[in-house]
Amino acid sequence: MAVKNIVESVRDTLGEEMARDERVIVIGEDVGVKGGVFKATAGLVERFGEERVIDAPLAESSIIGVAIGAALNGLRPVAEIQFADFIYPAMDQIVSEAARLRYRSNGAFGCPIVIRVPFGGGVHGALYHSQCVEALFFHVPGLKIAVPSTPADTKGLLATAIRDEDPVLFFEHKKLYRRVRGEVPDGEHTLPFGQAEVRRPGDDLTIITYGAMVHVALEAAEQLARESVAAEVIDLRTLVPLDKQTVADSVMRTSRAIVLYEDNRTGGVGAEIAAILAEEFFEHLDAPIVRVAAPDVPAIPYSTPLEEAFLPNVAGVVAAARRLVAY
Amino acid sequence: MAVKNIVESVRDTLGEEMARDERVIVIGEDVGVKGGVFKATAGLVERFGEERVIDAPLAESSIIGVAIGAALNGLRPVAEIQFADFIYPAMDQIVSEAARLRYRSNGAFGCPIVIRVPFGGGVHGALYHSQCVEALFFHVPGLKIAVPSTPADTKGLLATAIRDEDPVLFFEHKKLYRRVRGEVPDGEHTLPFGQAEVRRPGDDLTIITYGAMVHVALEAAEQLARESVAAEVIDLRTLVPLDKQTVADSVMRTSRAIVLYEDNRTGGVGAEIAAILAEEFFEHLDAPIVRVAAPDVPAIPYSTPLEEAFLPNVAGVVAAARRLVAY
Amino acid sequence: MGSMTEPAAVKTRRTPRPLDVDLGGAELRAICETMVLSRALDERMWLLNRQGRAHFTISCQGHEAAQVGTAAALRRGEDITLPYYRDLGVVLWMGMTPREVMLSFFARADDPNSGGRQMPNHWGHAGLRIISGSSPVGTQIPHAAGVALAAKIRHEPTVTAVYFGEGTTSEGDFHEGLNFAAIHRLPVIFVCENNGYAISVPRHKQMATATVAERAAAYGMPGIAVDGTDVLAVYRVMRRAVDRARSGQGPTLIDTRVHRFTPHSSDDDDRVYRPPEEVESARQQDPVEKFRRTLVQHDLLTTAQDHELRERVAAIVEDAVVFAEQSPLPAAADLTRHVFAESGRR
Amino acid sequence: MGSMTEPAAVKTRRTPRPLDVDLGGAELRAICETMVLSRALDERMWLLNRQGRAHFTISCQGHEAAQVGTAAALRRGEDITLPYYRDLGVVLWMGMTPREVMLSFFARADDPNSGGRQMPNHWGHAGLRIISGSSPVGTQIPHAAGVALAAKIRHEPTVTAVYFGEGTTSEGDFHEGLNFAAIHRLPVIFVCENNGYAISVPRHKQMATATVAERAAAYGMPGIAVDGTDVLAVYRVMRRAVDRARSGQGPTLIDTRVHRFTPHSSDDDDRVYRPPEEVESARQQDPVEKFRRTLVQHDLLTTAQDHELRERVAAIVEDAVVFAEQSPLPAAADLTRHVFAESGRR
Ligand SMILES: Cc1ncc(C[n+]2csc(CCOP(=O)(O)OP(=O)(O)O)c2C)c(N)n1
Ligand SMILES: Cc1ncc(C[n+]2csc(CCOP(=O)(O)OP(=O)(O)O)c2C)c(N)n1
Ligand SMILES: [Mg+2]
Ligand SMILES: [Mg+2]
Repeated sequence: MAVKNIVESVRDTLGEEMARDERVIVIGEDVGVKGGVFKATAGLVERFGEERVIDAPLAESSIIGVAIGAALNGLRPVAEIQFADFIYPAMDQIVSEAARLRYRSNGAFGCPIVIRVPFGGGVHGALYHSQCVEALFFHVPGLKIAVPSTPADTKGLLATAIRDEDPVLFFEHKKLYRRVRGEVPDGEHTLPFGQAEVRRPGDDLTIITYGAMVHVALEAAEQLARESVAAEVIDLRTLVPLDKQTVADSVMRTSRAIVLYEDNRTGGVGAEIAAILAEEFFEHLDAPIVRVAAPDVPAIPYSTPLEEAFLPNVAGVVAAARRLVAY
Repeated sequence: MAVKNIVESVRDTLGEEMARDERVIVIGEDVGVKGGVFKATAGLVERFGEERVIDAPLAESSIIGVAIGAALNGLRPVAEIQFADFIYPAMDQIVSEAARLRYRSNGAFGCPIVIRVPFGGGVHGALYHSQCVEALFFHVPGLKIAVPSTPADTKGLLATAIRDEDPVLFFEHKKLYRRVRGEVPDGEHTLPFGQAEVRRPGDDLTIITYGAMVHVALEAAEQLARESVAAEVIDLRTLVPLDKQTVADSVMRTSRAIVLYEDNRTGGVGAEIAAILAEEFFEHLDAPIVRVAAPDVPAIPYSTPLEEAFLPNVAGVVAAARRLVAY
Repeated sequence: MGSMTEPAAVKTRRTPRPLDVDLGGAELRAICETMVLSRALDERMWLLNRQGRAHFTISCQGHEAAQVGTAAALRRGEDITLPYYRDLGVVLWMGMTPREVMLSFFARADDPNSGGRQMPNHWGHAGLRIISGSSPVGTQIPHAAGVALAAKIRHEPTVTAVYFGEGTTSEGDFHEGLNFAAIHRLPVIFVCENNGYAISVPRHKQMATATVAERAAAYGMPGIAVDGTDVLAVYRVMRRAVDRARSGQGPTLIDTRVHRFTPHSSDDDDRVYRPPEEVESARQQDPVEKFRRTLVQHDLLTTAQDHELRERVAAIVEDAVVFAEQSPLPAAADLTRHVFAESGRR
Repeated sequence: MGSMTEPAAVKTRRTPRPLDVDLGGAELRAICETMVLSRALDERMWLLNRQGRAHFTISCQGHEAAQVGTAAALRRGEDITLPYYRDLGVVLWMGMTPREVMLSFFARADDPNSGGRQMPNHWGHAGLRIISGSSPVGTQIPHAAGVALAAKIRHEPTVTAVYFGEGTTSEGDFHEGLNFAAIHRLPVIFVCENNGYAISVPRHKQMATATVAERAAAYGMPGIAVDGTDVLAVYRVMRRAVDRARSGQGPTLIDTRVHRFTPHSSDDDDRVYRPPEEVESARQQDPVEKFRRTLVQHDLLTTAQDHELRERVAAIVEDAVVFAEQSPLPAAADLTRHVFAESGRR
């Protein structure tokens, strides 16, 4: 096992999957000789050539549209949207086409593409280089969604995504890219979709989260432990399919839940998780389901005081947890 | 007061607002001599001329983009997206531009546009002429959302939308267009945003809904009344701003809530409403918050048995209500 | 005879003589039969809709020469098509049976296009390499580039043909798809069925150019305008474009001028936006009749053959309707199937 | 002197003589000063970024002639601009002060562009009729058509100019915006700053044409390619386009060939995708130096004036940096303001 950061894990996994299956191609803006603006595709064009590592024109709808077409004709495209914030021009191709191809053809056609989407804030990226966009796709049946939070999961989930028969949105948190390092299994390593991971066990309350917020939750749990509050931290890892079982098992034990997400609060993925708990596990709850999320402002501002005020943080989670155990 | 259906109410209100304020223009596909595919703009080009009623090229991104530009230069455009299902090509303009213009300019610019969006199923429109898309915009701060369910509300909310300083998505349910008739006030009639309406009072449980499902809820309530269950039906009317107060007042009284929506269940607007109740009104709840919604399949199929199986219906609401009062 | 408009930026061709094509009598008659069949099926669908036996129909009427003329230059079983909702003539030529068409029309379980999930005329047939299409116009154009890209990467001789109306050329996806295909010199033909209307919106409100062919200049791609009521003129232009594509010379945009004989769809009433005379005069150039006459004139279709053809078509249509209408509807329980692969390998 | 490429589909112009423009010495010196100031401010921002005093910068360096040359043909206070992130030269010419620029660079509360909410160089100034821009490229192009539509509807003489890079012409919004403007013959100029790269992606992977000007043919609009390092050549072309627009003859696409002297932004390292010599040789055509030399040669800029100009610019830059860096940051509490109008009438 080698120690890698997340961006290295993405890069190496892409390389391994391309070596393993010649149907895998990479397409996106600057993915070729530049190796992507985050270097997640560095070295691939040198290794696999310009036919399989395609510097696309600056046009997201066609990046996804071409990937869909290539998938329909037997390839396994991994498309990159340079920043999540620039996924909207491709919305029609993703929602109307990728997500609905199988359903609309009654199973006759499939759309095995992966859309890699660097996302998230805290990187001084301002309104248009910081967004969380997963909620929009979470609501669209027909799309799978993975959001790794560690280098090992990045490999396991990305390999699974590339081998999946259906479209997968693969969200890579930009702030974690180089900040989180960890051991990554060598060779074959896939992780099944729909299996959340308990990152830290605890009996007093459950924090359900994903992406960069996993690390915020872990820090909060650490702090809470010093106050003798045992918080369990669940990393969902994939949003679709959603591992309700792991969440339920935990909440039935703790009876208290915090749903933590970096995205705007209203209508975020956390709303669904809260709604599921309130509907299916109501009798196990001893306290309100608390959501800790970003405020409903259009996006993260650039100026540091505003950026910091936007992001959910450890203090916010700890405060919510204290209120919850005191309820 | 004249009795009108909803499409007539839209048309007359557009005419009144255009007569009242010469900055109001209408732009969209086929809105001119055809009068729109639903006839919601019939007669406008004859009355106000081709400069103010613009048959746009078949290109949704530019319909919204041009409307935004016109708004930035002093007009009050009312854009039509022919079917909600075709809004995705305009996603970038709506989310990145209309929703963020005011915020990103620190209040220096505004974007007073209305986007009229015929939506919803039950009209044999199949996968691409039936969709509910409101959840995607509900999650995006900076957009207001109105969803009238009666001809009078259609007038009041559309007039308010057109006079608003911010972008408003105005969802008109296609199935209601000609099926719901009612009195519409003559002359000046605006309805403030953010005020839900109790369509039917009741003390046993609260059904929170909007759009065509209001009528399903009312039918269900009627049926439940015969079983001596008094269901209160709340029509949200606007989703942003959301009238939490009216919902809270009701649920604090009934202690039981059904959230009913036509859209796909996961991540729908109803998830947020359930999450709010579970967080802010937990202590008032005597039972799980039940959601009645469409299944998570990509869209409504054409074939009648499938279309019928997709849509939430009266029987489903009644069954949920029975379970809830028995809880 | 094919008359071709030649806009400034567009390749120049000499006007070819009638029947100056590499097709024998049997092939010409097959083309004719497919055109007649398209028309007959379409008329029947319209009738069935008016009788209340189906919710919706949308026509190929007036477009048959553009459709069958282009499809006839493709290789069945090898080349890939991405038709749009008017392309009954294309899918019939590529091998879809009238029964299959009618299964789609009546939204039956066995419809190979979508199992009754999509509206009629939303084509897709994996076995025939007809890629599933949707309603949002233009999305298939980048798909076609991607399909062709895959063929190119695998060094397969497949040619891809994608179809759309002139209104659709206003969408961003048209631009992005053609741009991508041109940059990579992909083996794909962009076929525009230019009927002068997008529902009610006339061409001059859709573009500031006289032709769609001129749009090709933006991509450094040949753009050819052709009389889309003349099936052989269309065939010749397509033939050359296919040869170009197959030999690695890249994409072509073909602008076929056609007439829409019907309202936009069964939900439309075109009398509010165009004078009936316009359609009347267009019918003077009925592509189906014109081609039948040409074949008769050149002794390629005898009276007996003509008669036989019509009888056969009538019987086929009748059979298809009866077969499909009696065929089972999808089961409600199937609603939740095929959201994801049911036995996808991991 | 302006050399213009003349692609097939593009209007022909004779090569004009140097200084063959309707501008006096004072105006020419003002243009020169704005170019020098743009460069100086930009270089300082780069330095401040490298010193760790600001997170981000993105340059106009190499584009100054295209920017100031086009802006100089507009009417301040009346015409409307929609610049993109490189357009420091445009916004300075239209009236933004260096202090305001630096307030944006340091993301201060008083930044008129966004109150420090957007990244630097995301321009917007209501008072100067500079429309707020975003990061997603190309969205401003349909806006420009809409702005011009409103001017036309109100019969105002306003001309609108919108700016973007050549990579951005691949986006659907480019196509849709130009198409709309052409159909309605709107008073809008589309200015492409064609520097041959979209971050790392070279022009030949962006389009199959030799120029961006050729894309105009798709819209039946004039497309003019011009040497974007020659400010007067740019001015002349823009002048004519503005006159055309103002007199109701519709839009023009201008393709200015420029060089990007810096990496894409402070986050980019261009050594991996282009040889340093490429930039070195481009610097031989430095638009700022070239124009200064021209003015000196024609005795329109004396040595004393030149010296004075440089001193003034240095002082202005210094003042702007000091002023802005000392200026207050936004308050955290402002985070939730301006989502909606704060006192909108209903
Ligand atoms: C993205 C999108 N917007 C709007 C529509 C509604 N619509 C269906 S067909 C049509 C007109 C298409 O015109 P054209 O491309 O010329 O094809 P034609 O029907 O004339 O053959 C429109 C506006 C749609 N299907 N998709
Ligand atoms: C929609 C969108 N996709 C991707 C990006 C990321 N991005 C920022 S600038 C840029 C290149 C722009 O190239 P060009 O239009 O040629 O302008 P230049 O920077 O060369 O002046 C890219 C890909 C973006 N800002 N917006
Ligand atoms: Mg048409
Ligand atoms: Mg560039």
